Formats: sequence, C-alpha cells, structure tokens
Amino acid sequence: MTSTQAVRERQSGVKTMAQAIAATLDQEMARDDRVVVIGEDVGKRGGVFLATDKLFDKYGPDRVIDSPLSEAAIIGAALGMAVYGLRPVAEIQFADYVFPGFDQLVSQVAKIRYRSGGAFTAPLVVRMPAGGGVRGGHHHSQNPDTHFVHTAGLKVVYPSTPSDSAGLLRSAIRDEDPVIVMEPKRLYRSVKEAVPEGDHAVEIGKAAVRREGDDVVLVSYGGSMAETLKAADALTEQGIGAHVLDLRSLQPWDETAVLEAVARVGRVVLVSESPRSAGFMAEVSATISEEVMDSLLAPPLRVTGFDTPYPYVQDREYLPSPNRILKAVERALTY
Amino acid sequence: MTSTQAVRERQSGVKTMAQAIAATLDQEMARDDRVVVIGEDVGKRGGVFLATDKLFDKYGPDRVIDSPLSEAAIIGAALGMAVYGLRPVAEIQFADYVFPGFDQLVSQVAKIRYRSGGAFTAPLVVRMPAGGGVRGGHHHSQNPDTHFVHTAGLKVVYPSTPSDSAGLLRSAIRDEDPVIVMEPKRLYRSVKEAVPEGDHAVEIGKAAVRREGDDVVLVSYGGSMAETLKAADALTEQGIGAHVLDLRSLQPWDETAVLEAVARVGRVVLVSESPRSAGFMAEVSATISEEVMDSLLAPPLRVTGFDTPYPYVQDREYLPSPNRILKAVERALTY
Amino acid sequence: MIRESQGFQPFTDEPIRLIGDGGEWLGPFELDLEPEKLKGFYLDMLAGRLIDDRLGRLQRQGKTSFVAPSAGHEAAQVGLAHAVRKGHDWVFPYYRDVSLLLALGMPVVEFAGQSLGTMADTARGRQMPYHPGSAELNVFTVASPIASHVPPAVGTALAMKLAGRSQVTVCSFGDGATSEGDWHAGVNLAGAQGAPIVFACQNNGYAISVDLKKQTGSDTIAVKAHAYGMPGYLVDGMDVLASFLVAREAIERAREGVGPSIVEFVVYRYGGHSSADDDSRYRARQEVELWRRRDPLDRYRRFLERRGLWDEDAEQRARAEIDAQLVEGIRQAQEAGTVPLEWMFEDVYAQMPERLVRQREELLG
Amino acid sequence: MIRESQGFQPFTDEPIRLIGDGGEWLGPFELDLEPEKLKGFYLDMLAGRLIDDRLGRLQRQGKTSFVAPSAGHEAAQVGLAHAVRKGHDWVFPYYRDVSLLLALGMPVVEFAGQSLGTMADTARGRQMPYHPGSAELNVFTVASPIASHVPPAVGTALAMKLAGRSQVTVCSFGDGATSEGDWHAGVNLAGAQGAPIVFACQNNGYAISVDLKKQTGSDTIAVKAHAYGMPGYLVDGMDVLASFLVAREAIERAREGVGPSIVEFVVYRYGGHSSADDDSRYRARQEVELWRRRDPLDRYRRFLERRGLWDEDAEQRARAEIDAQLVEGIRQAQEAGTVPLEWMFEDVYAQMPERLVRQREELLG
Ligand SMILES: Cc1ncc(C[n+]2csc(CCOP(=O)(O)OP(=O)(O)O)c2C)c(N)n1
Ligand SMILES: Cc1ncc(C[n+]2csc(CCOP(=O)(O)OP(=O)(O)O)c2C)c(N)n1
Ligand SMILES: [Mg+2]
Ligand SMILES: [Mg+2]
Repeated sequence: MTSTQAVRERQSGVKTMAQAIAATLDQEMARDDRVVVIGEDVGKRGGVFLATDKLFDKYGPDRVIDSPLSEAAIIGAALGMAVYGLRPVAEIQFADYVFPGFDQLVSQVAKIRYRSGGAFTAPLVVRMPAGGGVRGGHHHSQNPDTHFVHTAGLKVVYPSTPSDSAGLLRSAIRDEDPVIVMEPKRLYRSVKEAVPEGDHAVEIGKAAVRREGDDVVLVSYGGSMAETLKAADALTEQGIGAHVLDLRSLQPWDETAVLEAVARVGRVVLVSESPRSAGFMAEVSATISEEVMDSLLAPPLRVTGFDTPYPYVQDREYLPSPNRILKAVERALTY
Repeated sequence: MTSTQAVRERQSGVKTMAQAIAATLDQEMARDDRVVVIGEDVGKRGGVFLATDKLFDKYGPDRVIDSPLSEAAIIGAALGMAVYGLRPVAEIQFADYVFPGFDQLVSQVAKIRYRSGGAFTAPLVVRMPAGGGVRGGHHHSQNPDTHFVHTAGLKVVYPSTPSDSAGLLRSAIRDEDPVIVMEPKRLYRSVKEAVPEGDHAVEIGKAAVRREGDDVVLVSYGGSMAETLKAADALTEQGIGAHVLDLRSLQPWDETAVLEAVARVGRVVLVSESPRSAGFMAEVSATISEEVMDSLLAPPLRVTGFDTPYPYVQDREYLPSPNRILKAVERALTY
Repeated sequence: MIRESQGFQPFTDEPIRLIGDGGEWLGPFELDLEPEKLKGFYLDMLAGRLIDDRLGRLQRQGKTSFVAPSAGHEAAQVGLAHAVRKGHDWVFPYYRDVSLLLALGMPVVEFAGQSLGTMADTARGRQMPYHPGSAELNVFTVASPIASHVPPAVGTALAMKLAGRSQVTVCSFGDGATSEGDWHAGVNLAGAQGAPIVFACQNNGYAISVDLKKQTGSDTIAVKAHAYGMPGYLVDGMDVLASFLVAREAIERAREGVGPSIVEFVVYRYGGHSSADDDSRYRARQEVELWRRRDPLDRYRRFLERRGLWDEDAEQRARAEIDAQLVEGIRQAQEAGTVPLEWMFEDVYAQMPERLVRQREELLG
Repeated sequence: MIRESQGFQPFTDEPIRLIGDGGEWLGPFELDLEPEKLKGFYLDMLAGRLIDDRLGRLQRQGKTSFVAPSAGHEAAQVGLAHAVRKGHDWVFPYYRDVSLLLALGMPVVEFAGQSLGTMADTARGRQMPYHPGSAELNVFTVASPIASHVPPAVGTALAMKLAGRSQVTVCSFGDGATSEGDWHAGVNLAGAQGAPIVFACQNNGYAISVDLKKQTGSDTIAVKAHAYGMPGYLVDGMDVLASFLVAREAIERAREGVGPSIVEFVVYRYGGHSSADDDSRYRARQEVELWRRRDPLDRYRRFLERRGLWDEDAEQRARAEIDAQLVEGIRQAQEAGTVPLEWMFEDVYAQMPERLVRQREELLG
C-alpha cells in the first residue's frame, strides 16, 4: 500500500479488525477511566496481534497491565477489578490458553452475581483470538466457544467484520455482565472496511442478515462467515437464493432471526468451525426442531470442525470449506 | 440394618454404588500392579465418599497417593504415570473441582496421542462424583459432562447403577484411552444391588434398555435415570408404554440404540440434569433430526437442568423431575 | 526475634508468640492497647466458639446442611479482623472464617440466614452454609473452590492502586489452598505488581485428611513468600495478640505501599473438617488433645485475668449475653421465611434473558 | 561458593560460573573430563546455533511456519543434555529446546521433519514447528501451552519411584512458565512426594515482551525452590561446564533418592521470541549486544583453545561438517513427502470411532 493510500484509509476510518479493536479500546479508555486492559504482552508489545497497540504509551502501566504468564491471574484479577468497580478488558493471547484460567471463568466470573445475590457483579470483558487457518496446530487454532455458551452467567459474542468487532466490543465493555469476545484471528488483518466512528455499538444478541434468499438458510458466525459467504455467492450463481445469517452473538443468540428465517424457508445449514460433538450448532439445531419442526423440509444440517484435536498439516481442510457447505446445501435441497 | 443382614448382603455381592466402586478398584489393583490411585483424601480417609475405602491399608502410599490440593497436579500426574506405563485412576473430589485441572485434561490428556502421532498415550481414568440433589449448592452439584463430550480424545461414561459403576469402571481402567467416569453422587448410597463378581465389564458406548415400550422413547443417564424411571412407571399406570434407554456412555454414545428406538416409536424425550444451552442432549437431538427426521411424529424434546448456576435452596427443583418429564411426554404425545 | 511493634521479623524459625502458656506477656515491647479493646478480642473469640455450637445443633437437627467449625482458629481470625479497617478494606474469606466474619461486624442474623438459606440471607439463598458475603462490609462472598478467590482478591488490590484510597485487601485461606495453581497465580501477580494485599493463611496442619507433609515439601507456609519476593511472617495463630499485631503490621505495610506479604497463622481445628467428616480416620485423639491444651481462649483468658480484666463472673455474663444474641439472631434468621422458588432464575444476568424467562415458565407454569 | 564437584551450593547470590570471560577455568576443583567430551559440548552447541539459521531460512522462504531460536541458550541446553542418561531418563522439553534435543541424539531429519510436517515427522504432522518428541529417547512431545508439561513430568517421576529403575525426569521451561498455576502444582507435588525430578529453567529474562520484574517479585527463579522445600541452584547458563556440572549433580541427587531440585540457567535469547516476534518493540539493541559479549560458544571456544583442544582450523572443519549434516537432514525431511489428508482423523483414539469414520467420509467421500 502506498503511504498516501494508508493516510486516506486512516482518515476515512478504514480499518482491519485488529485496528478496529485497538481503536475501540482507545476510545473506551479515553471515555471512561474505569476501563483498564490486562493480559500477556499487552503493554509495550501492544499485544501479539497488536490489538492493544499504543495503549501502553497513552495510558501507562496502571491501566495497561502486562500480567505474568498466567491466565488464571489475568481473568481472576479482572474479576477482582470489576467487583471493585472498574471495567477491565482482559486479553487471552490465544483462545487455546483460556483453559488455565477456565476455573476462574466458570467458578468465579460466571457465578459471582448469582452466588452473591447480586451484591457483587462482574462487568468485564475477556477478549481472545480464536479459530484456525493460521497454521498454528492444535494449540493455536481452537475454538472453545461452546464451553462458554454452556456456562450460565457468561455472554459470548463472535464478530466476523471489523465494524462488528468494534461495535460488539464496545457493547461488551458497557455491559453489566461478563462478556467473552471471541475474535477470528485469521481475519484480523485480511479484511478492511470503514468502521463507523463515535459511539458505534452493536447490540449483543442480534444477528445480521448478510444475504437475502428464499431457498436455504445459512447460519454461521466468526471466521466461518468468510467461507459461508463464498458458498452463498456460488449458490447465487447457480440461481439458488441463500438467506445468510451472521449470528455475531452466541449467548444469547438471536433465536428469533433464525427461527423466522427457517420457518419461512424450511431448509437450513449450520456452519461453525467448532468440533461437531455437543458443539454450539447442536443447540441451534435442537432449538430449530423444538420450535419449528413442522416447517422443516429437511433436517437442520451441520457443517463443522471435526471431532479431532485441531490438526497442523490439514489446517485448512479441518475448517468448513465452501465445498463442504455446498454439499450440505445440496443435501438439504434434495432431501 | 441388622448385622446378619449386612453380612448376608456382603457375601451375596449386594453393594451400594460407592461400595461397588471401591471393590472394583480393589480387584483391579490386585489383578494389575500398574493400577494406581491418586487424589485428595483417597488415602487413610478412603475418599470423602469412601470410594477408595481400605485401599491405602492394602496397597500403601506409593499406589494410593494422597495428592496435594490441586486438581492440575492430580490429572497431570496421572497423565505422566500413564505415559510411563502405569494405569492411574485419578479421583476429583467433586466434579465441580475439575476446572482447576481442566487445562491438563483438554490440553494434555485429550491430545497426547494425537499430537505425538501415537508415540505416547494416556490410558488413565478420571473418576468424579457429579450432579445435584445433595444440598451442596453450585460448587458441589454441577454436571460438567458436556465439556468432556465436546473434547476430542476423551471418552465419557456416566453409570446409574452399582453394577454399571463397577462394570464401566473396569472397562475404563482397561481402556487404552483416557476415560472420564462420572458418578451420580446422589445415588452413591441410596441404591443397593447385587454386583456380579469377577471380571464383570460393561462395554463403553453401549446403552441399556431399562423398560420396553412403543409410545414414547425416554433417553437419559446418570442421576436422572431415577426420575426417568419414575416417570416411565407413572406412564405405564396410564397405559402408555415408554421405551427407556440408559445411555451409560456419553462419548461415544449409543447412536444405534437411540436412532433405532426413535425411528420405531417416533417420539422422544431427552432427560439430563446438565444445563440446557449447548448441553449434551442438544447433540442427541441434533443427531436424531439429522438421521431419522422423517420418522419423527414430534420434535425431540429436552428436559434438562436450567441455564442457571446450580442453586442451593431449590436443589431438588433444578433437577428434571418426574413431573417435568411427564409434561414433556404429554407434549410429545399430543404434538 | 521481635524488635518492637511495627518491627516483626519475617521467616522466623518459630512462630511469633506474645502470650505464654500461663497467660504471661512475652513481648519485648509494651503492649499499648485499651482494656476495652483487649476484652473485645476475647468476646469476639467467644462468639466464634459459641456460634459453631449453635449451628452444629441445627445441623444435627437437619435444619441446615453443613457446618465448618472454626474452634481452634478463633485467635487468628479475630486478630486478623481487628487489624482490618472494617468496611474500608476488603476481605476475601474462606468457609472456615465464621469468627473472622462476626468480628468484622457481620450480624448473626445474616450469617445464620445464609446458612439456613432463608430470606435473611442477603445472597438470596444461593449457596450452602458457611458461604456468606457482604457488600456493605466489603466482604467478598465465599466460594467453595479452594483458592479460587485468590486471583480476584489480587484484582481488588490492583484496583485500589488506581483508586488511591489507601485501602488494603486481606485474603484468607487454609494450608491446603496453597497447593492450588490459582493460589500461586494470584500471589505471584501481587508480588510482581506490589499490590496492597495480605495473604493470611490459617495453617491447621490438615486439608481434610491430608497433613502438611503430604501437602508440600516446605516446612512452613510463610517460607513460600520467598518465591514471590515478599516477607512471610510465621505467627502463633492461637495467640490473639500476636495474630493481631503481626496482621496489623502486614496490613499497614501494604497500605503504605511497601508491598504485599504472607502471614501464616499456626492453628489447629478441634473438630472434623466439617459436619460431613470423620476425622478419626486420619488423626489420633491424643494429637487433638495436645493442641487443645494451647486453646486460644483459655490462654487469652489467663492473660486478661492476670491484668485484672476478667474473672469467672465476667465469663458467665459474657457467655450468657453472647449466647442470647446468637439464639436471637438464629431465631430471626429462621423466621425470616422461605426463599421463593422463582429466585432460582434471577441474578444469572443483570436482565433475565428470554431463555430463562421460558425456563421459569416451564417449571412454574 | 563451590566446594567441589558434587557439592554445589543452592541459593547463591551470583550464578555459579566455572569459565571466565577469557576462557579461563574458575573452578576450585580439578576438571575431570575427557577431551572428547569437552569437544563434544562445543560441537553440540554449534549444531544448535547452526540449525536455527537453516530453519530460519526455510521459514523466511515460507517452507515452514515458525521458528523459536535458541541462540544464547545453547550452553544451558547442551550442558543439561549431557547430564541426562540418554534414553534411560525422561526429558520434558519446551519449544525452545532445539539444542537440547539435538544433543540428546534426536536426528536432524526428525527435528526438521517435525518442523516441516512431512512424512519424516514421527508424530505424523500433527503440530507446529519446534514441537517434537521421541518415544525412543523418552522425550515427551512438546506442547504449546506453557508449563502444561510440568505436572505430567512429575507423574513420570512418581511412576519411576514405583518402577525402581533409577531413572530421573528432567523438565525444561522458561522463566515465564514459572508464573503458571500448573507449574506450581507440579513442582509442589514433586516436593511433597520427593519425586526424582529436576526442574530446569532457562531464564532469559523475558516471556515474549514481559521482563522478569513484571513476571514475578522474586529476584531469581532458583529462590522459588524454598517454597517447595527443595534446593534451587543458580547457574550461569552461558557457561556450558557450569551448566553441565550443576545439572549432573542435581540429576544424580534425584537419582539417589535425595529429592527434586530447581536449576536456574541464566541465559539470554539473541533473537526475537519467535519468527513472529518484533523484539525492537520492547528491548533496546544495546541490551542484546551486551549479552552477546558473553556468548556461550565464544567463551567456551576460548576455554578449549587455552587447553589446546581447538583452533581456527578445527572450527572451520566442524562448521562445514555440521552444516552439511544439517543440510542433508533437512533435505531428507523435505523429500520425505507429504502427510496424507486422512491422517487428520487418526490417533484421536486407539480405535477410530464410528463418528470419525463418518466424518472422514464426509471430507473425502
Ligand atoms: C478446588 C477444590 N478442590 C477440592 C475441594 C474439596 N475440599 C474442600 S475443603 C478441602 C480442604 C481444604 O484445606 P485447607 O485449605 O487446609 O483449609 P481447612 O479446611 O483446613 O481450613 C478440600 C480438599 C474444594 N473445595 N475445592
Ligand atoms: C498457557 C499459555 N499462555 C500463553 C502462551 C503464549 N506464549 C507462548 S511463549 C510465551 C512466553 C514464554 O516465556 P518463557 O517461559 O520465559 O520462555 P522463553 O520463550 O522466554 O524461552 C507465551 C506467553 C502459551 N504458549 N501458553
Ligand atoms: Mg488446613
Ligand atoms: Mg523467557
């Protein structure tokens, strides 16, 4: 990119996802001095994906805290700060590394409001780059979203665009409850778009319609939106209209948008890169059956990551590809 | 109980679930000196539920290891012992406390075979009392089975009777892969039955038919089997035949048994005390839709724990009751 | 060993002790505390001892499901409570801290209400007994998973650095807790950040049945402070004055910004681990008897008597008065009424999500 | 400081050092090692240094996805490797241990095959580069989650106590790893059980960008051993002889049943954290240059030269020979061919479950 182009893009608010996140954090920290950032390498390093770039210089070591190498310390300290009255945004360097801090999330963060009868609350955010496609092998590619969705007390969002990353992060920071913000790391730098300036917020729990269509509903979120949209475009070329929903939030998820679309269209393919077995899309499938079974012309079909640890050599093949999505659509259409 | 009655029961092999577990551990340790036990208070104390009663006296501190208070140490050490060639059986004092050791399970135990290309394996067992109904509040009542089912590389079993507890534990100890053995703690001492002696093993992955019937299929496992059978008996009295399946294994689960029954009967109610959202029964529901939708006369309906942290005062009301199961059956029958 | 008040040495070989077996003052400095304060320690210890009895009775009657007795731990807990600036500092207790909580000012009706799960429970009946909390007192609600409160405690201390209100966090736990990864993660973060926090360990030599030798390779808990670059004080936790003065020094040190520390209180629990435990499986009766001889109440009563501050008469009156308060608090808690069924669905989130509204309907409708 | 070989002191203020800046021997005892052994150390360090270059080139060409350079760590790793009984003891390495693994005898083609994910990878292409293992060498397969290998390492050591074959486990990690809860859980268990294990920390002062001051409140890692009742040795990890001799003593101590220990090797990494890092964001060039002056290869080369065991000629020959071996190993690894797609579904369980058979079908069919 030439430098004039870069300047023009910056002025017009055109940003990658990583830039949109850093900018949102900056704006929220400027707006509200209760907002603090904590994580590994979030300080001088600006985060290994630069999602906290320049915050350290601007806000100093008390508000941009380079933690020791411990996810339990990060999440637990964020909880303590939130209980005290701050609005911490914790970064887990890779979603795969949330597990050493999983007890803090499940036993403390998710339950503090409940167990204290509302006396203490956890208005905090835990951001984490997630998902595959970066040749990282199974400890840099996993998608633990289902574990969070299954944990009462947590909210979970999973944007797929720079704008939604900014808008959902802002909503998460301002939310009264703990929100897990999953970020599809393979899209961090690959897409740019104009991100609305100012108080742009995206409501947690609302899906976005990415394509309109009457033949099949495609439901996806996060990293897999890219492949889902490719599949939808291929279908358009074949004259098949796909109604594409980007869930954006997984807990709560937009049941209304999904059920209405499925009731209307009768065929649905659910796309997620999380492992299949007891994965989040099983919940969507079960809910569809429970609520609108009579409208179904074909069973809800899942295209997901496989029930293996995330592979290395087959990094791309693990992910739901446009091809696998199209095969499922075909099965749904010809059922 | 009079002491003669007690002696008679012991001789005939009548045991509570906790006794059946202790006896199986004893037999396996006697049979194979690679079998070792590790956990908190498993030594002199014999486990807080006495599931390791008397093992310490018999096998000593090197084979019955009282660990420090750390589930990461327990599960991690079990993995190391398994990799070395032993057959460790780890005890987590309550399933709620598996989370500090969750990283060891997910990152190490579940993936060692895969990431080493089979060079290292993890033939180990992690036992844990799980589930509610004991007035323990949310940190002594949870049912984290879904988290394990969603983790590729783990097997998960969840017996509901003393005999199955013995038989599945034996199979788990002899299995080449890591097996999570969940034990419904509220049934530990409440039921007694004759437990087959000798090499009695129950195959992992096979459901048991607990009642035959043609009107509705009830699928459950673990602690909720008690309520499910009560509901089935109430249905019988009303002249409604319930086909009751006790899954016993959750990963792998007996898809054949479930799909055959559902295809034949057309109506199914899925009962589990795990939280609803993205819980294990969502997987069963989604699979049923995918495989036998055309045979369904009503959607697969779920009766589960609620999407709250496990409560204290409402300890019993949280659990799927016969009443809630019957309401779901009615909905299925009148759909 | 001890230079002066405000000058206790960390890492001593023997626990810091200020009251002798006969109640004599052992300190190398003058004790500078008002008689009322001195008597207050005793009254608070007595309340801790007596409430266990009362709640134990309820438990045996099936009216509550669980008790975690603090008998033997009272001096450490009461000393610690008096070292805290109540309602200003934050306290992260664990389930055995009933004496601590009462001494901090938690009303009996609240503690009992929590144990009974009635409407007197400010936490709305959400947890098993001995798991209270108080927003008013800055007392974080107890959680069962051992040591899981340690990283959050450090989080409040980090927040205090930003807030600049000269507050301190005190985090309390047992010896077994120090083996958990979360304990280490939290204490290490505090050390790295110089957070204003005191880690207060009640070392009673057991985690349920597991004795300290099987728990860790170190001889004391205090010595673990070396790993975090902080001082570790070893205190006789059955000596209320040593407990109070060392805790106060550690807390004020943190308040002044000097840094965090670990205080190990050497104690013993007389009873089983909880009402569910059978301690005869793992420890000899003689051991229990031996420790009972160092009883913190007896020893401190001798101290007070030597100073003319206490006698049998005062004892009888205090016991009667405290017990009456306990009985009255428990009565109020019992009569507060039952927590409604539908509360099960509240406080999961700030706003009840649709899904929970439907689930509530499913159960009630 | 040092009494004699087999008598190093734990908890020294300064790192144990046996070779001076000019290559002079500083030890207070006679060095009792064969010339071939002494030269072997150097050759192994050279191999470690050179393989990073070679794999770095492949990475820049896009042929491999990641490199975690060990330049600056070679002495610690090679010293440690030589202290191990190869194929008898167990080793739990971390991703920066390439010099350790080559010195333990891992063939270049295996290491390179793992990095390239070809058929030369004994682990079947399952992990990102720098994550090898070897059943033959008792080298546990590297896992990315920091410190997650520590509890399993202790598990093997506990198993060894039962097996009675006089084995020892060595567990290797960086300074940052010591902050993880799993690290503490594992080390504490070893201390409590007296397991035959040595915890070997390569302290390079950084965990990616986080320096030791932000990592922990303690001045050294060695001192953390106090928390577990074990000795902690502080060693100059850029001195291969000190590294070897102290590691050997710690390992033999464990073998004899005396107990576990921590050995801290003070090192520095010259390169970025990995091929994905930009270290100019968090450290000054001068700092890197300062540490380079203590280069473990240069210093040890002077030691060998003083003893007449090395010269420029030997250097040239060794470099050429090693580099040729590396080139050949890498070539073999590259030419071994591609891992088949369907291997993605294997080794999840001993037997492929139905569900995975169907999923394989879904992808391939
Ligand atoms: C994470 C976790 N693991 C296990 C338990 C079960 N448990 C409850 S109390 C206890 C022992 C605690 O001992 P210690 O910390 O010494 O405190 P004490 O009870 O002796 O005061 C155990 C193992 C738990 N509550 N949490
Ligand atoms: C549990 C976990 N959290 C975070 C990371 C990301 N990460 C990879 S290496 C590293 C730093 C490790 O530093 P150190 O232990 O000092 O080893 P060094 O790289 O300096 O040799 C981090 C934070 C990880 N791999 N695992
Ligand atoms: Mg204790
Ligand atoms: Mg380092």
